[in-house]
Amino acid sequence: MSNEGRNPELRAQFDINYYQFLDNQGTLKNSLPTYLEDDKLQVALYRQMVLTRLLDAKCIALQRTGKMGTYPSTLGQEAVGVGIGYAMTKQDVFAPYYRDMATQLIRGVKIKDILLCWGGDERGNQSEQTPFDLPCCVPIATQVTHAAGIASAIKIRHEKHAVVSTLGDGATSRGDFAESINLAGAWQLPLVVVINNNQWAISVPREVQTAAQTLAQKGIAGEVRCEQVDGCDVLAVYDAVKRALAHAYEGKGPTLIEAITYRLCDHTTADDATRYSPSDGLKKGWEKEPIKRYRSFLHSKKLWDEHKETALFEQCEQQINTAVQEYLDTEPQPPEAMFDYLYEELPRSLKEQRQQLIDKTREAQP
Amino acid sequence: MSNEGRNPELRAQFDINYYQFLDNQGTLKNSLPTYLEDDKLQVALYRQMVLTRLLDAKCIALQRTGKMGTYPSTLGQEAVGVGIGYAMTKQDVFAPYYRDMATQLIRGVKIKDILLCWGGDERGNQSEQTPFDLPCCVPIATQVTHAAGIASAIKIRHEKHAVVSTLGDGATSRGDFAESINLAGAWQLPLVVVINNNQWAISVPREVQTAAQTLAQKGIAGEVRCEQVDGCDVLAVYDAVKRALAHAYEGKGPTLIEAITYRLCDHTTADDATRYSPSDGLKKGWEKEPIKRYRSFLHSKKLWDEHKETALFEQCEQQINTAVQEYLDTEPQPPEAMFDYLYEELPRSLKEQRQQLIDKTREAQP
Amino acid sequence: MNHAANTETVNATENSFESAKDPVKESSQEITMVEAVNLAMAYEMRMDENVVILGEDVGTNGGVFRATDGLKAEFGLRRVMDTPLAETLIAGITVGMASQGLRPIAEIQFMGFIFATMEHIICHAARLRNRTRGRLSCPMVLRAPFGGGIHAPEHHSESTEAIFAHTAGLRVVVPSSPVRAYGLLLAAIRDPDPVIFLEPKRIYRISKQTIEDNGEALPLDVCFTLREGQDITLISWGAMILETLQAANQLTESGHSVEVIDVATISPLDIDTILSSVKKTGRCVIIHEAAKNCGVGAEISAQISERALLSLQAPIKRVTGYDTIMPYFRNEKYYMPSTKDIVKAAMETLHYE
Amino acid sequence: MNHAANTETVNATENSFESAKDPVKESSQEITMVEAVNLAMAYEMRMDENVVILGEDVGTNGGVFRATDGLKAEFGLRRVMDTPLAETLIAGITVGMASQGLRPIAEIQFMGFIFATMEHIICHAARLRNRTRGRLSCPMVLRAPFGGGIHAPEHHSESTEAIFAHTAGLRVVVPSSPVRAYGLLLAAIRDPDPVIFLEPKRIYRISKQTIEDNGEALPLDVCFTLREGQDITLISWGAMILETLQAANQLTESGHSVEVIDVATISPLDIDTILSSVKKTGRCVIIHEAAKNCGVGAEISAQISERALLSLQAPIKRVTGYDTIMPYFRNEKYYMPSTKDIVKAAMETLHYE
Ligand SMILES: Cc1ncc(C[n+]2csc(CCOP(=O)(O)OP(=O)(O)O)c2C)c(N)n1
Ligand SMILES: Cc1ncc(C[n+]2csc(CCOP(=O)(O)OP(=O)(O)O)c2C)c(N)n1
Ligand SMILES: [Mg+2]
Ligand SMILES: [Mg+2]
Repeated sequence: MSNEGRNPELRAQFDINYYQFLDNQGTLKNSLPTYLEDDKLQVALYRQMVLTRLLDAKCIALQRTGKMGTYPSTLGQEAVGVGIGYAMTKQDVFAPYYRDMATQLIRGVKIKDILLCWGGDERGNQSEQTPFDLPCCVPIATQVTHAAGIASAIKIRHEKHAVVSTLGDGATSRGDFAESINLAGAWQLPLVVVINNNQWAISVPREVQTAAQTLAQKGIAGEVRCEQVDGCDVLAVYDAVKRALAHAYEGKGPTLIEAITYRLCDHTTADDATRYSPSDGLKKGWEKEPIKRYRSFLHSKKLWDEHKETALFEQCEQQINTAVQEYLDTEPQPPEAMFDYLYEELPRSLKEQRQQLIDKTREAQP
Repeated sequence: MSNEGRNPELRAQFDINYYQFLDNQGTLKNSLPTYLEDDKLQVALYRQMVLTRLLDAKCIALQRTGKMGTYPSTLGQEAVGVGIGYAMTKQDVFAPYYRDMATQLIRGVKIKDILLCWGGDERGNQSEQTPFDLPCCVPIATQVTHAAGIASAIKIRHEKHAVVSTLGDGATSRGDFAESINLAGAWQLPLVVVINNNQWAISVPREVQTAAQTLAQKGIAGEVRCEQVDGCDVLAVYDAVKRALAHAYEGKGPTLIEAITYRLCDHTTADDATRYSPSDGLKKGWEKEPIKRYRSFLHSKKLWDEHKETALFEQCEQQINTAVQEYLDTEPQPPEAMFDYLYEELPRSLKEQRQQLIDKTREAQP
Repeated sequence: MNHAANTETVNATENSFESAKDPVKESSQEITMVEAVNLAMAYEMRMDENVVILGEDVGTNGGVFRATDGLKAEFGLRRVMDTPLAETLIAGITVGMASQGLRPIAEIQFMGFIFATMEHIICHAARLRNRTRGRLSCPMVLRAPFGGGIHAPEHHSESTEAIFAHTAGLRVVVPSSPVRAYGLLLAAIRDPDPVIFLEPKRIYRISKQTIEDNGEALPLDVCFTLREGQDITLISWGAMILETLQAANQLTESGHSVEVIDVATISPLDIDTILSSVKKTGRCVIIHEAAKNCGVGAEISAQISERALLSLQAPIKRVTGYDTIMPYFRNEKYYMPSTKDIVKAAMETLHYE
Repeated sequence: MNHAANTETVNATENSFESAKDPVKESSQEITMVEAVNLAMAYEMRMDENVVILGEDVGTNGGVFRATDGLKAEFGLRRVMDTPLAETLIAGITVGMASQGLRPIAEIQFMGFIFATMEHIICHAARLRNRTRGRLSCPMVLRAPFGGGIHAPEHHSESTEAIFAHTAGLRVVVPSSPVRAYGLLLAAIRDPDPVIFLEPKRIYRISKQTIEDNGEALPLDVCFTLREGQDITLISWGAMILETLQAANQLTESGHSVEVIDVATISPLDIDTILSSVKKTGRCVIIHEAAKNCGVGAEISAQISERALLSLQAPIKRVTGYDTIMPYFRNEKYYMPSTKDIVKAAMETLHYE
């Protein structure tokens, strides 16, 4: 039984578009808008991607040597984080998930703080440099709802900036995401939501997560402007977020961006992707990765060379090593610190527990 | 800043269609498929809508006279419930929300049981006639997730029937709905979800609930077949659900149907819609209501006349009055009944509480 | 796509954020508890432009219990927001708003629908300050009418305060009279940390009290001793204070001197007030409507016997709802603890030797 | 639109529902707790084709802790289902499946992510039988690894069993050894009512026990007395049984006779076993990792002092997590109760006069 002969009326129509400038080889497929023809910006994006990748490798090494906890690598996804970070202004607010070290660095979070955070120390989230940004968020997709709340606050206060929030492909299955997208449309919130579609949610492939042809189309449910972008093309990501932010600043409402990447690493250092991921996916993923193609592009524009590359690597290593040392030198918080930020003022009933803890740990130290 | 000059690739496209046979006057706008040219069926649908409306009025009267609790009227939305009820087979499973008395009656739930339910007695949900259907569901949208689970069970067991679940327009904002639609698409579940878009969620109008032009388009998020139907046209509803069920039986997956209606009543007997609803909406709503137009249609086909109408009303009144009497004659459950269906077997630790309750109520009776 | 969309909810500029009126000086009035809730919110919205309200049907409809009646008219769409129907969303955006220094008051229509908020409340509202070592905080109030006894449909009668009380980083506050509703809600709104404010809807309109609308808050984190006595301590909160006071009256008539404590802030618990009372009376009955097993009564009882075992002249009794599901309303009366139950438990405690 | 879509998850017919293999008779083996969990599920899936597994990463990956390792290979896609990433969905479809007579076992990856399931668990799983007066029921198991001490990131260390214990209509079960994991999980799967099965992940692999894979369940709703003694009763469950037994050893060495009770079924509580022990010993310490305030320890303490006040020779002590948020892992050790804490509390209790 089909709808044959029913003669329905067409009520609505939707398109999903895909944006890309650089192909896998770093060749320009579409000409850049003038504002992107900015050598300084173009080089800065590269430098930041390299810093991200080197820091990422260091984090894994620290974890493997017992100096840090479980860590979620950003390998292969640097263009998303860097594109977002550069597109945002200081006034905008960032509501990250846990794989967003790249953007956090650009926002001003110190490397040491990122290490502290994954090293099991809350002080990693204290960053004064980002007074309004949220810390990295572990419960999947909840940050998008907070972002919608922040965007509401901006609107309530007649302010002009916007909020950017990120999530993974798997996270798009959670109700929090759908509810927030719906609100963003209904309230025309200054909100940009970027999906880092790295094709995996731990072991669950993107196709098992949803039948949707694109993740971008999930914006249609809330009448939210939505598009796909090559997430391994830092210029395309930067441009998509810039356009979305401009849209938001003008009061025209939210955007959902699906950035297509590939997770070139285990889910986290606690994961072993060889259990579930066929290696040809990884091979294809490496062909698309963001840094190599972008370096080719810069080379072709004569903005980059081997010399600069070596210097950059050295500089990054040094920056990272200094921060690692700072991290390793950081004394742990005193035990009773677990009481000290529970409430603005510790309720009377908890003072006794706090004192017990102090006494107990003092006892333990001869 | 727009996407001008970016030259995007089109990745996906979606249409939302609207189906209707009868217009507000009961004139056929589109010719009926042959299987709908069935006099017996056509009359049955009418009779059932009238029964529903009369029972609905009785429920409100019972509530107003203190003989029943808060009750959610189906006034104006009878075509949705009746269309669904007739389209389903006995083997299909129904997962209703709370405004689904119309369908429940067709499924075999006794009028007395419906009254018991709204009269504050769990036995109203005991209906043997519907061994697998869920009882009416109060927490908004949760029934859709249960329905997805039931559809999964059907698929796991290689069975051939399907599940129908309903919800309101407001309920489409809940994550449960979005998560279930996504699963239905991903697992290609034999699931039909029908939105009774009666334009209000208590006091919140449909346009405040979401910016989506149609609620049907929320299916796109999960790549679920989706369409709009005139929910005041019982033939269109019946046909849409029949088509969706056929699709499901063939293993082709789920459908989301948005049935457009208008709530011609307060949200429930505890509500006062004049506080928030402008009366012109109500006036327009009455112009579209399902029974009058359908009676015109039957008249025009010589399937109905005043005589039949009077007889039907009398018959319904009698059926309802008998059931009301049965309901009023039903003794309440004994107090300890609150323990008797908590677990299959009452855990030892609760036996004492149960006995205390029995002793206490016995004491109270001299 | 249509991006114009609905902008009704927060776009309007009339009655907007900036145009908050000057506080209206109202003198004392006789009002119900639900009116007191309304009055407290209105007061604080006039005083602090960061206070905003959101929830289902809180706007034009004024809330299904009318707790927000008139507030949209006075403060406008930007400060009194009808949200889409999604409790997870309500809780999550409230956290987001609070993280930026607003002081949002979210309404959950009935406590039976609060469960979808729990991830945001437990994982975020309660932890934002701690997680950021004080950089961000979450000065929000989550209001919900709770409790049974109003002949409501299923899911409209829950009392699950214990679930929130078990969560560090939250405050759980329950008023038991118009005066305490006014004073405690003001305190909750002003509190720099998240407060779950549970309103016993059975007593929303059961009586009136004279309230001076002067913005004076009552203290959080303390119990209120409603009546002093020597022989026995009755401890309760919320709607059950009604039956508890009735029981106290009957016990007094039969010659006993009864102390009645309204816990008010369920968590963190003011155990000192409770302990000094029980140390004085040596006998104690705890009364709550929620199920007994792992209810807040268990914590109070455990603390008393841990800290004042030797003062106890009789075992502590708990008079509570049963460990069952609240029956549909035809039988709900059998679930609710009654004055008689309290009197009986108190008499047994008083006569225990 | 593309309706072919992904059909990998439940469409495949190889290894399908009908082709369940005959039970493999395996003899006794030395295994860890997480292996015992796996073994119990495999056993019951072979025996009962209604048993299915669902959750995040439970398929090819075998679960992040490998609890479902090999099960997809043996039982196929229709019976071992990777769900989309949505806990509310997982709980809700599990309820739907169970309502039709399947016996689904859902895995929540970590208890810290269980909050989104609560509406379905509290409002539906726990109430389906009651609501339909026995017409429908909800024979499901919700498994979740829980507790801290494994140096995990934030939200991976929660112990909120009290929240579920407060909910009538549920069972809350916690194993503390491979043998009890095997026997109790089998019982939970076969139980006709919903069971929250919390697995203390800190002891998932800490030791091995010999298990006869014979499908013999252990009883629910009863405590296990792990060690008999005369002087004091230590009551605990889950991972803290480890420290509790260590403490018992130390106390025994210093000449005390210690009874150790593993509560195992947290709710409904087998208070009889606890009471007869405490009536014998007169002294008691309750140990749990969860926060103290309104934890399950409060209920146990309250019931003991209500029902055995005169037997108590010392106040009951609770050794628990603090009423704080579990610190990030660098300081988590300060949160966790230690053997030393238990010994200290026990000694104080023993020497109380
Ligand atoms: C609510 C919740 N459920 C489960 C988890 C465990 N978990 C951590 S990451 C992850 C997969 C996330 O996949 P995706 O959203 O695609 O993001 P990615 O890690 O691939 O960037 C899961 C299931 C969690 N952190 N939060
Ligand atoms: C989870 C939850 N939140 C809130 C409510 C209270 N409530 C009952 S009906 C309703 C509005 C529902 O509107 P809609 O989905 O459009 O269905 P309608 O009643 O209009 O048919 C609300 C908010 C509820 N029952 N469940
Ligand atoms: Mg991913
Ligand atoms: Mg509606």
